[in-house]
Amino acid sequence: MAEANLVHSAEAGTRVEYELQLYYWMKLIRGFEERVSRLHRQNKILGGVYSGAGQEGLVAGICAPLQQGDVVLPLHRDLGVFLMRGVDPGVLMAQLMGKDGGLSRGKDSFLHGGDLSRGVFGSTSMLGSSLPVAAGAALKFQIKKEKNIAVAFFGEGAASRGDVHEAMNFAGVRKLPVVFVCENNRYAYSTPLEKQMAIDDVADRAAAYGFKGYVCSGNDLLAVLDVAEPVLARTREGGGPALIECKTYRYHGHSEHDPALYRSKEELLKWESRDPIQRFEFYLEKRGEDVKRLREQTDEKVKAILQRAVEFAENSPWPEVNSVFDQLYASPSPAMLDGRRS
Amino acid sequence: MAEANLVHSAEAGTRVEYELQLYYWMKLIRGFEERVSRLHRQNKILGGVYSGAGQEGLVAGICAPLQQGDVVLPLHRDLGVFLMRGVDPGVLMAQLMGKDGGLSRGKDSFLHGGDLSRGVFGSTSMLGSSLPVAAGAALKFQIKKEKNIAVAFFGEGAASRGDVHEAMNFAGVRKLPVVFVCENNRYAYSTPLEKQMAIDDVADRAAAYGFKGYVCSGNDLLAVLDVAEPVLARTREGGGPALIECKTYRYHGHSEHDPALYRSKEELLKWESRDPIQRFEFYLEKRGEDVKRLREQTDEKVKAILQRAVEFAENSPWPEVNSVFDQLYASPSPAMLDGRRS
Amino acid sequence: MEVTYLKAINDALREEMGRDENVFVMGEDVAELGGAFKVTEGLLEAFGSDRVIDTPISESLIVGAGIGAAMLGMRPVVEMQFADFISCAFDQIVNMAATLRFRHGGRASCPMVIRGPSGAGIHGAIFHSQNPEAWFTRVPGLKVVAPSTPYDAKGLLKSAIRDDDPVLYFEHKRLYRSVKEDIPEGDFTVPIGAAEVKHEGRDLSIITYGGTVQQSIDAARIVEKADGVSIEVLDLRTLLPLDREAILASVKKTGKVLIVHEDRLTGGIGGEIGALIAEHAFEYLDGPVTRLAMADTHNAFSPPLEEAILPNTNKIVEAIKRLASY
Amino acid sequence: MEVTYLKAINDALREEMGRDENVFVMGEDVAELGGAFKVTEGLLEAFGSDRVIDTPISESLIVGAGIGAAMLGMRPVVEMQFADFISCAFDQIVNMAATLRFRHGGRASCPMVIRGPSGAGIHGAIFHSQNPEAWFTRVPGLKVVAPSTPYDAKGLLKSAIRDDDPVLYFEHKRLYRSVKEDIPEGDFTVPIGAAEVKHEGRDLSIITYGGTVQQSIDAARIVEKADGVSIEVLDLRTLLPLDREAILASVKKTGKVLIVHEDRLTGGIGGEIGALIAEHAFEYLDGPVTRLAMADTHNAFSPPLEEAILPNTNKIVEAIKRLASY
Ligand SMILES: Cc1ncc(C[n+]2csc(CCOP(=O)(O)OP(=O)(O)O)c2C)c(N)n1
Ligand SMILES: Cc1ncc(C[n+]2csc(CCOP(=O)(O)OP(=O)(O)O)c2C)c(N)n1
Ligand SMILES: [Mg+2]
Ligand SMILES: [Mg+2]
Repeated sequence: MAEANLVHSAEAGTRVEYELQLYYWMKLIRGFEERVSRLHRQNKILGGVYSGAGQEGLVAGICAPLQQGDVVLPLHRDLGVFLMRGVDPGVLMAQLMGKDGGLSRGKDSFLHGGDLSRGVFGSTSMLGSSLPVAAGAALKFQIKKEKNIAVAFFGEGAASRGDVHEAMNFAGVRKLPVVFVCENNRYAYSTPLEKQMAIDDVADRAAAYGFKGYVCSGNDLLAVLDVAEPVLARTREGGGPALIECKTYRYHGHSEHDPALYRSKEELLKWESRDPIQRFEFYLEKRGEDVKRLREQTDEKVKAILQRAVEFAENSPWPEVNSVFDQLYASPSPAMLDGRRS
Repeated sequence: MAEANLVHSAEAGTRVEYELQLYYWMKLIRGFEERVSRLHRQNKILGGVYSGAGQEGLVAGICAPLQQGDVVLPLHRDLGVFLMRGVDPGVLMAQLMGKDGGLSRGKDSFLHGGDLSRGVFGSTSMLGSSLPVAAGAALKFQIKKEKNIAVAFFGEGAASRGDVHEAMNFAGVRKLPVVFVCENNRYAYSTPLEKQMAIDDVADRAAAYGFKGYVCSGNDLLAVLDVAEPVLARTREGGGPALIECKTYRYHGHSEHDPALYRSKEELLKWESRDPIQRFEFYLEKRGEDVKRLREQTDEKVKAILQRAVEFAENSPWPEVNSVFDQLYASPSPAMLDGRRS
Repeated sequence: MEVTYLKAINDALREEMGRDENVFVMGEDVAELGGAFKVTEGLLEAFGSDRVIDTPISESLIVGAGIGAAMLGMRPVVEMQFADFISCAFDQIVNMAATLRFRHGGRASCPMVIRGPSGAGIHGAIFHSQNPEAWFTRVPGLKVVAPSTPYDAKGLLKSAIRDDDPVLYFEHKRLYRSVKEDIPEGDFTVPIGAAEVKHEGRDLSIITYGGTVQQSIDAARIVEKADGVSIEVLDLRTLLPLDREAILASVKKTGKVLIVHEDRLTGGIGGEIGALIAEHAFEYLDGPVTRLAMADTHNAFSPPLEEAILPNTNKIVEAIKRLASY
Repeated sequence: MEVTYLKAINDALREEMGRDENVFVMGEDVAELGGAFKVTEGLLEAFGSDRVIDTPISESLIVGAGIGAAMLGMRPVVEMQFADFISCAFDQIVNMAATLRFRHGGRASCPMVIRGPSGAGIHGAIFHSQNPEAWFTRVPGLKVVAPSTPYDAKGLLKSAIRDDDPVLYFEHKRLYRSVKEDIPEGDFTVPIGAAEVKHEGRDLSIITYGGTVQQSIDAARIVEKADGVSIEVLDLRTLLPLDREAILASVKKTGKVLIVHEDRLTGGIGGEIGALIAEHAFEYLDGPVTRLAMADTHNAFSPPLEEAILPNTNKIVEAIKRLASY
């Protein structure tokens, strides 16, 4: 399961199989998110936890068309990206617990680790700063004439950072193979859209950089696919950068510490009624699937995977203390090692 | 002359007088620029000199509608802004020579000094970084319900900086009384437009921030006025921010050190044929002025002013050495003074 | 009245906003939410949305706009949601704000405060635990303060707001709710530039600030009780300008000095202080100038790693003992 | 072959680009123009526009894109047109690049070089004269070098390009054309992390780097001739990691140390070095650890001001004499 990422099996299969797989991924991501929240309440995960529950549709839809060798830069709510790129759920869980088995090997618990073997770049906390990095990855593909693309996620809040502007402008000038994906969930922490920007659609900003912007419902997997598949393909074929904005909503507060009193129950309700997984189940039902059975089977599978993931993470040791020096540089010089005092 | 800035006399006079004054300002600015270049060749001005010759039309047109209490943030080619806001030519010349009589009192020779009593804010060299400052000045006007505006100049090269994005976005969100003026002279040092942006008009970016962008010929004073007068008035009346892009050209290289081999003679020629001063003379002639006489009179006046300015600057003393400490803080603490070793 | 470190900051903001209508607060989530740590709670209700301003995620803009408003006589108090994000506003601080008066030949002011929750100890990992102060203590034109107690937190913030120069105010987030103190109600200030002896002693000086002051006092007491050595703890409070007189006076008195900070060893302000002492109190030194600080690495997350790299009371006790027996 | 400091840098770039096709150059005006100082002249013609890339004015993008390309195995050499503008890329350097390997648990690399012309002496004033190095020497994960001779300039740049970690390379713009040296043709490297004694002596050590190395040697010769004191000049060459062994060895030999740099006194790397010495060579010191550096202010433009605040040979001579007679 975890070893092969979606793409490989999808390429081999039919459209029906592909859709069923995406259903599975959304369920796994949701299950994973919920488990993380629970582990946080149990004090088994410390530090900041930013749930992406509610946003699985856009993650699945954007990641589905990715290919081997592509680079993706997820942000703080995008743990689903790690899963879909094939990072082992146990490794991801170990990351969140700060264990040696995690991507950061205990250096960080947030999603700042990455797995270069799967094209997942870790970011920093500084929102928006991964977009220039994405442009640089795309520049490499362009220089080396490789048919890969870079995909950078960012929130509508991060869109206000200067780095986002610099990256998009450069991507436009050089027609880089990079797709910028805005997860517009209407809030940056407590700050609503209208305090963040004086326009309706972040996608409109693409025009300022000479490429195209697209808007879709991020809670409707099929709508995301409708945009992502042709747009990513076009960028891959040398069509230059693109900006995809996915309208969505986060069910939880900004972090698990945040009761989100700044938004109304009605608003949350409205968005819960647009749940990406339930919507997709409705579609599958229409298409003739036995959704009840599918859901039960999937839940069971997810449960087992999560069970193993938590076990793996809990059994993973704490990192060795010296790793805080050994993993700083490629080859620590003697002078460097001398700094090991505290 | 130098004490009163344009606005006061213009308000009192007729449109004809106003236009003649603007002619005078353009001539003074051009004369000043040329004198600066000469002084630089003579090693009387050291450091970087960035000539704005060729761009006088937009400076005059943007500054004309400014009022007392407005704030303006000129960039490296905008010495005309200082003059039109009423900074004494001698003081400005002393600035460029690094004398105590300059705005920076010898601390800097570039246009990084300012004169707050005339609403001229000094900038840093870091291009684009004065736009957030302009937004902050406008924020003060908004908080205090004052009918003033802030105007920030920036090159099309500076437009690529993140600070420009952050400032415009914030201005849009809060509908701040600020006007951003892009001096698009087609080059950022050696870098031509197409390597800087994948769009034709910087003004189009205003749409990304929820306000309006305007394009005009910066070499046509009347065209600049046609845009600047209503746009600045609208912003002053609470209409929110605006972006004005003035297409223009710099006759000299990037700095006086730069032979500008990266551009063609034909291109230069084309733009010289659009000289803002000659164009305006043509208009004045059509309107019935005796332009030959006017030119001669103005040249004489400008010459006398420059003569006095250079004398003032040359006679101005070097700053006292201790001023490098005394002008760092409002009230240097004893501990601070102790740092006076080199 | 017993108040927390956090409440002291909130009180200072509220009182200064009441005292001077040019004071206003700006930053991400400072209004409705009252800040990520509730430091600005209640200000929106008290002073309205013109003086308590939520901004987009634009640190450079936040500082730059503060500068612009300050140049026109306002007294902005801008917040970095975490001090770590000050890296995104770096240019505006070190170039625009710090050189402002200088560039204008002494004829312009930038009376702005930049606040930011700094420091480790709440599982914040690499990007929510940093101590960025030493990036700024090398920049003339700025002032930098870092209070360790509710009293100093309130008094220094008031001084910072009333100061006519840009002041960086680093509050230690681990202290927000963990430290309480009886402080006078209402108005008082703590001068910028003045260190304070928080614990008097004769045999050895600890020079410290912020998050390691209380640890140092605790360590001093432990060693005093066990070994009968008398230890002085000097709380710098202001990091730029340094209170050189107080530093040198303490070292000249005791002859031995241990510098402690939570910021990293290499490039932390301890180096500057150590060099100052080695130059200006050389003849008084009875032992090497010793430093104890965070190890030269990033704020690793895993509890055993964090424990290993950060200073704490036990490590300070050990360092005191080693130096005392020199 | 006698080459200038500038030519040495250009040669290193050209040779490394020839040697490894993953090396590329990126920055403002580096291609067509060959750079504001002509450091990258001829590279566009030799290697084409895919490997010599003009960018928009976007320092944060330039560094960030360098990081992204480096993570995929490229070896970008990015330029800040003046080192002063590195403030605009600060976050990408100290947070994105410096923590990259660490965040990835040691399983990712960032083999990038950031070059920038730094230093005063060409009438550059506040924003074209800065020495930004000490902002970065406190950041683990980075390496920082600052050559003083054509030989070191070439050898260190080659090492930096081949290094698997991000290296900041500060070249001193006053040296570009003013310094010439006979150096071997073709390939050689200078190791990162190794200081070099540029002038041997017994009685007093000068520890310095970059723009003040030659001034220090000149001053040493003057005093040696006049007063018969023997002076050692240690050129640090690398500022992070510091060559602690070389520093301590020299001080232990001479017993007296003068630290000289063009960067500001307070917060310059001299503080770190002074503190290191005061801790680890305490027993060998025969005099106070002395520093000579730019005064604690900004790079004022006026010639008399610049003269007053910057170190120079005469000032070094005076400082040597004072210390020698201690
Ligand atoms: C540069 C920067 N400033 C502030 C923060 C603190 N912060 C973390 S998440 C967040 C809100 C982000 O909003 P958005 O980009 O819309 O993403 P969302 O959380 O809504 O998914 C803020 C302000 C940060 N991480 N980085
Ligand atoms: C942040 C920053 N990067 C680089 C520079 C160096 N520089 C000075 S002027 C200039 C070109 C500016 O172009 P533009 O903004 O179009 O203004 P123009 O000179 O054409 O008037 C450059 C790259 C700078 N001053 N600031
Ligand atoms: Mg959001
Ligand atoms: Mg231009």
